[in-house]
Amino acid sequence: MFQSLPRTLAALGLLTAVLFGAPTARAADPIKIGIALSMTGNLADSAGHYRKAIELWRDMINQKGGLLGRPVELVLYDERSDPATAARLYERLITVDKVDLLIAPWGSASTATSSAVAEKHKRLLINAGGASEKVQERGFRYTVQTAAPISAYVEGIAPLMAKYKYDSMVMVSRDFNAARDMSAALEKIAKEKNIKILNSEYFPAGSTDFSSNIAKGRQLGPDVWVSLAYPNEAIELVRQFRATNYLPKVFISNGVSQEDFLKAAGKDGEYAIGMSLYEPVMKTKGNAEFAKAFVAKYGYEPGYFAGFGYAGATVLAEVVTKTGSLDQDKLRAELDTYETDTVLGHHKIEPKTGLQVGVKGLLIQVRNGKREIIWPTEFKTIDEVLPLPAWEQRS
Amino acid sequence: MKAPLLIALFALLLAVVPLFGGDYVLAFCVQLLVFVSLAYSWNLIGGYAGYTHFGQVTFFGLGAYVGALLMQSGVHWLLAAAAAALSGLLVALPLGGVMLRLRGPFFAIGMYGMARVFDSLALGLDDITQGGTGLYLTPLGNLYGIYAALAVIAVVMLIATYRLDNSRFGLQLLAIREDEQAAEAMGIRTARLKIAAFAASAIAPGAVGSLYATYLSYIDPSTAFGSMTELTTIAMVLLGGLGTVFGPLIGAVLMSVVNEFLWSRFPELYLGLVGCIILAAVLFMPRGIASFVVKRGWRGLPVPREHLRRIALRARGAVPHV
Amino acid sequence: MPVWELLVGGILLGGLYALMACGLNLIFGVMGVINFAHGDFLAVAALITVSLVVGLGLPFIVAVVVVPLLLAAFGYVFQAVILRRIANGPVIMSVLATFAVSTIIVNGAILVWGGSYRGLPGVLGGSVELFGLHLSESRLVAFVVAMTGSLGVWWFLRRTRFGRAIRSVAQAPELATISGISIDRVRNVTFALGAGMAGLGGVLMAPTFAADPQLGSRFLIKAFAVIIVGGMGSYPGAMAGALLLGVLEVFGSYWFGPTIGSALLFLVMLATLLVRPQGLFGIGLRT
Amino acid sequence: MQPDIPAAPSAPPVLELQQLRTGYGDVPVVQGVDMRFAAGRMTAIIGSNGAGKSTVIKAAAGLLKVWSGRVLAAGADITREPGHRRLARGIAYVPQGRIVLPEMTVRENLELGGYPLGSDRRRVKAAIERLVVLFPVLGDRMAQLAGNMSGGEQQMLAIARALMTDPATVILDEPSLGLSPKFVDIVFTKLQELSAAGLTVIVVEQKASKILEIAQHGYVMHTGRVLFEGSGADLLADEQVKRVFLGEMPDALAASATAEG
Repeated sequence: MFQSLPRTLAALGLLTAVLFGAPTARAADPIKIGIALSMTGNLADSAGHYRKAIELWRDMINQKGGLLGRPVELVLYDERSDPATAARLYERLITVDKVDLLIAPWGSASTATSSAVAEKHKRLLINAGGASEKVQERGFRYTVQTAAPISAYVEGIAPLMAKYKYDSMVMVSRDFNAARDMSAALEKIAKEKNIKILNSEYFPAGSTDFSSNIAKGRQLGPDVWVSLAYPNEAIELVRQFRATNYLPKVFISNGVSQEDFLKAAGKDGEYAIGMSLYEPVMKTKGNAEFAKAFVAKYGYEPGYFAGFGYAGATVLAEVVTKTGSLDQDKLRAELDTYETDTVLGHHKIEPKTGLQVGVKGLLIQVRNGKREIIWPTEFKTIDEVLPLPAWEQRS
Repeated sequence: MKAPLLIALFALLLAVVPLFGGDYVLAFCVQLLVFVSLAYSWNLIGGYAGYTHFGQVTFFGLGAYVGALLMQSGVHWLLAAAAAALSGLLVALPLGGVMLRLRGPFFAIGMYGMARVFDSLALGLDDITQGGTGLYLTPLGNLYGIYAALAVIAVVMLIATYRLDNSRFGLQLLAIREDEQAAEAMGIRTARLKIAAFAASAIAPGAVGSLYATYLSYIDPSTAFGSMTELTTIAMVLLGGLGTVFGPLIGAVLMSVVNEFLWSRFPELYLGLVGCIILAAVLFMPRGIASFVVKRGWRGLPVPREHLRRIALRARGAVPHV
Repeated sequence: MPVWELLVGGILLGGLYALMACGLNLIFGVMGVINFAHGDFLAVAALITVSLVVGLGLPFIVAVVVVPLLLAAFGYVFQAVILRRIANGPVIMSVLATFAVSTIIVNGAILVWGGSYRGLPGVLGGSVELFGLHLSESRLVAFVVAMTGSLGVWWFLRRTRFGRAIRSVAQAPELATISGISIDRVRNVTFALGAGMAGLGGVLMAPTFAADPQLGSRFLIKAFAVIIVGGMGSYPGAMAGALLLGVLEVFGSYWFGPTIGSALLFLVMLATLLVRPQGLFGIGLRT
Repeated sequence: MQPDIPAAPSAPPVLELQQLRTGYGDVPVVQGVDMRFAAGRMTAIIGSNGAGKSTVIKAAAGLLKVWSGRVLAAGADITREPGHRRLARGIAYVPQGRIVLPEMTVRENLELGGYPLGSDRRRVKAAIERLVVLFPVLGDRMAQLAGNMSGGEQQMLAIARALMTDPATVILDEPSLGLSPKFVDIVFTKLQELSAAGLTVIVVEQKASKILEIAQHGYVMHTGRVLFEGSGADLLADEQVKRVFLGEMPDALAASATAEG
């Protein structure tokens, strides 16, 4: 076997080149933006909307002549909803593909691991898809949040409850980092506003049955039921509410604010309230154009998963244009004080942590199979119907 | 004499990688070495003792959490890894005593359930583990330390397997795999040996889990107890050759390389393509690549006691009555 | 404590578990093949159902008939082309093969349906009132089908000529061969039957769950727990096991929270394996 | 003491093995065996443990893949024919070891043996009635679980089950294994009866001298090969066979016998 050593080595070299070499040749010297996000695994669905918006953004900016006069190219990988794979792929994006800019994966867990990689390489990472505050609180200089922080998700709840003099709630959420952040935030609000939290529970990812939660809800009789969950869980919750003829006065979940919910829950999803951070009807900067293009390309209205992706890319492009450079430190310095308006609303970060503080939350209600904004008043498109009409009173 | 040479070559290769590879190559090798160590560990109990199971992530996840918690309270990551290895051993001993009473598919499924129980514990004991939030750690500056630690573990596992393969203990384990009752009748203390092999197979996963947490600087239940980690490990061992010295290494390297190649080029198809490759291997090389190559007369790969191995790998249910 | 509501909720959940386990019980319990793709059979069946009913506008009942047949055909081919060739190998080989097929199915389903969640709005979505309790229509149907289906298969295995052939192939394949039974054919048909039952399960779960290509892995281990607790290959046992686990999960979740509640399922499975490996109820077909 | 029934020279034997080689996995066990089983005759295959006796008949019964050589049934090549078609050719097989389905009743076990009769209940019933006459012990135990019967009764059931389709040939693998001496005699007497009634019987046996007393023809196997062949009486009388295979014999002697043979 040693006679063939040179040949083996040559083959190994070739293999290494094939494996670790950049997969695409350079064309017209584009600006490369690297993203690894879930195409498979339990976040594949939500990450899909995020990805579509970013791909749409690329098409739109390229139509307008690109960024700094160069075309934009995305380098996309599947991180399989696995934080470890995400970390490795960002390592790859930075060192092998040598991308110019980075946008974070979808979901807080993968953002947590990939932000550590970006930090190590002193590369700016636009956290466009991770809501958890923990990710930002680690004090990583190069991770800047454009996604809405948890506080934005929950801020509409207290005013709504005050308006109807509702004073009790239960929280039933999927057990993941953002949900736990949200519970903490809600508990704080509840303390200030004298809201009784009757029960706070987490279910593991992959749960499909909510019989016990519903039984408990029926027993405790909360005014408001809050779930930080993904669309499938929101769908299954309202279906099971309906099937067991249970209904809280208000049902609020971020999972409601997605197209999947509207389609899959059908009539059962009517009147459900969604925490949202973005709606296509919002009169925010560039939103009309984005929403129109999104519907034209994908055939459905973008939800906030998509809005996050578009807003992140927008902020990134703006600072690049403003500084006229791809220098990571310059970009990061600019972001310290950079404020702008995106489809999500106002963008502003806390310079020390990179935490997003500009984006505000919305509440929407499903009406006639469409999402209508009910809070805050300046964006309102419809008056809410509360308490939720009982199942038997619906046609 | 060839096996030690191959091991030395492998060690040498590991030593030179950091000199030439960039950060990504290193990150790739970290992942690869994690799987090499897991594959060798699984091979001990699944390959040699014939107790195949789907619960190795129990120890991997346990190690990740033990290590992460220690590191959070200020323990050096190397010490944390050592403690995590110990935790794997300590949990595996009583667990083995109980679970190894099960046989065949029952042991396999039972251990899968055990991993899910630990997964639930990681979520449920949120006072300690922070539940679904996960544990955040301070990242290490570079990967060299972790890489070196993992490389040492991988080489130690390889050498240990080689020694085992040529030892009385290894022979006794093969006897258990072949026919446990007969082995017992021959005076082999099967229960003790099985538990020893099971416990030994839990040490490296514990350490590797902790190192993985260090590498990611973050751990949450779904990463620590991921079913994909489990199944990928098993697929590697089977692909390479169950109960062989070089099988797990060949399987791990090959699958990692193929994986890497496929998912950067066919992100939308790679999962299915990997499935096709595994399927093809099962159908055409059911004894793994190591045995396949040996059978084709490639003498570079040493396999001692070949005849015995062939009998042992024979299909179940076709035990001769001659 | 709303004992009755929890109990009924648990029993109906048990019905869904029985439905998940129905086909697996034939494939694992009778044939001894650990079919890692079983959950994906269920998921694909649910997705096809959504496509037929929502996409093509066909009545639900069409899906009830067509989807199980499709899955059965797939199962037959899968067994005849792939599993048959490794039938005499170690159990772990069939695990690996079915695992591989599982990834192929999931990937294929993502290509066909995309990653998004789909549902069947309007089909069996309502509730039925019984003694002041509100029962889910879809789960009630699933429960009834699971129970009658299980009893039907049980009768089929015990009382018919082909059922006996299946049992003999399971217990002593050599004996079956010398009795003039083609093991290959029996296994093909059994696997097709099991896959067909998974298909029926998937159809009936479509109105309850939001279906997506990766739904399968959530169901798989629960289905295994059911047949292990109930006793391998024993249909009355699996029914009882499913109900027990459903009730246990609901009560456990109520008392200790959903995380521990679903972990109870695995703990009971482990305890059963260790203390009464033949299952809590009666004797399986393979002991 | 047996009437010699010479096979008609023109008719091919009911079963014939030509240069048969087979084994398990990669391990060869049977290394080129020729055997002819003439119609109506009882043939015994004897030999020491590990000689390949059971393996030969397993291959003949289609339960083991034949590596090379041929298996002929009444002249037709059935080497590649799957095992479950043997019954249709009138060849039944009684395996050794776990020989009945313990969780099924005696009747169900018999019905299983009658599987090729189809779903016609009357034919199955008639076959069972015929066998109850032959094996009266089964008559009153129809509803009993087979696993609850004694070893001897289970062996009777196994033989009866093999005869459900009324085959012309029956192959038995060590029917006396693990039985009390009383039952061994009963089983052998039963075999003799069946043979006398015209059934072709092929039987592998450890209890060599006993079976050679009732068999018309015999093969002596050692290490995968046929060492001797002859009529039962001849083999019984052969000094070498007697010395090596009919008494307790050390391996060394067998080796010398191999060398001489």
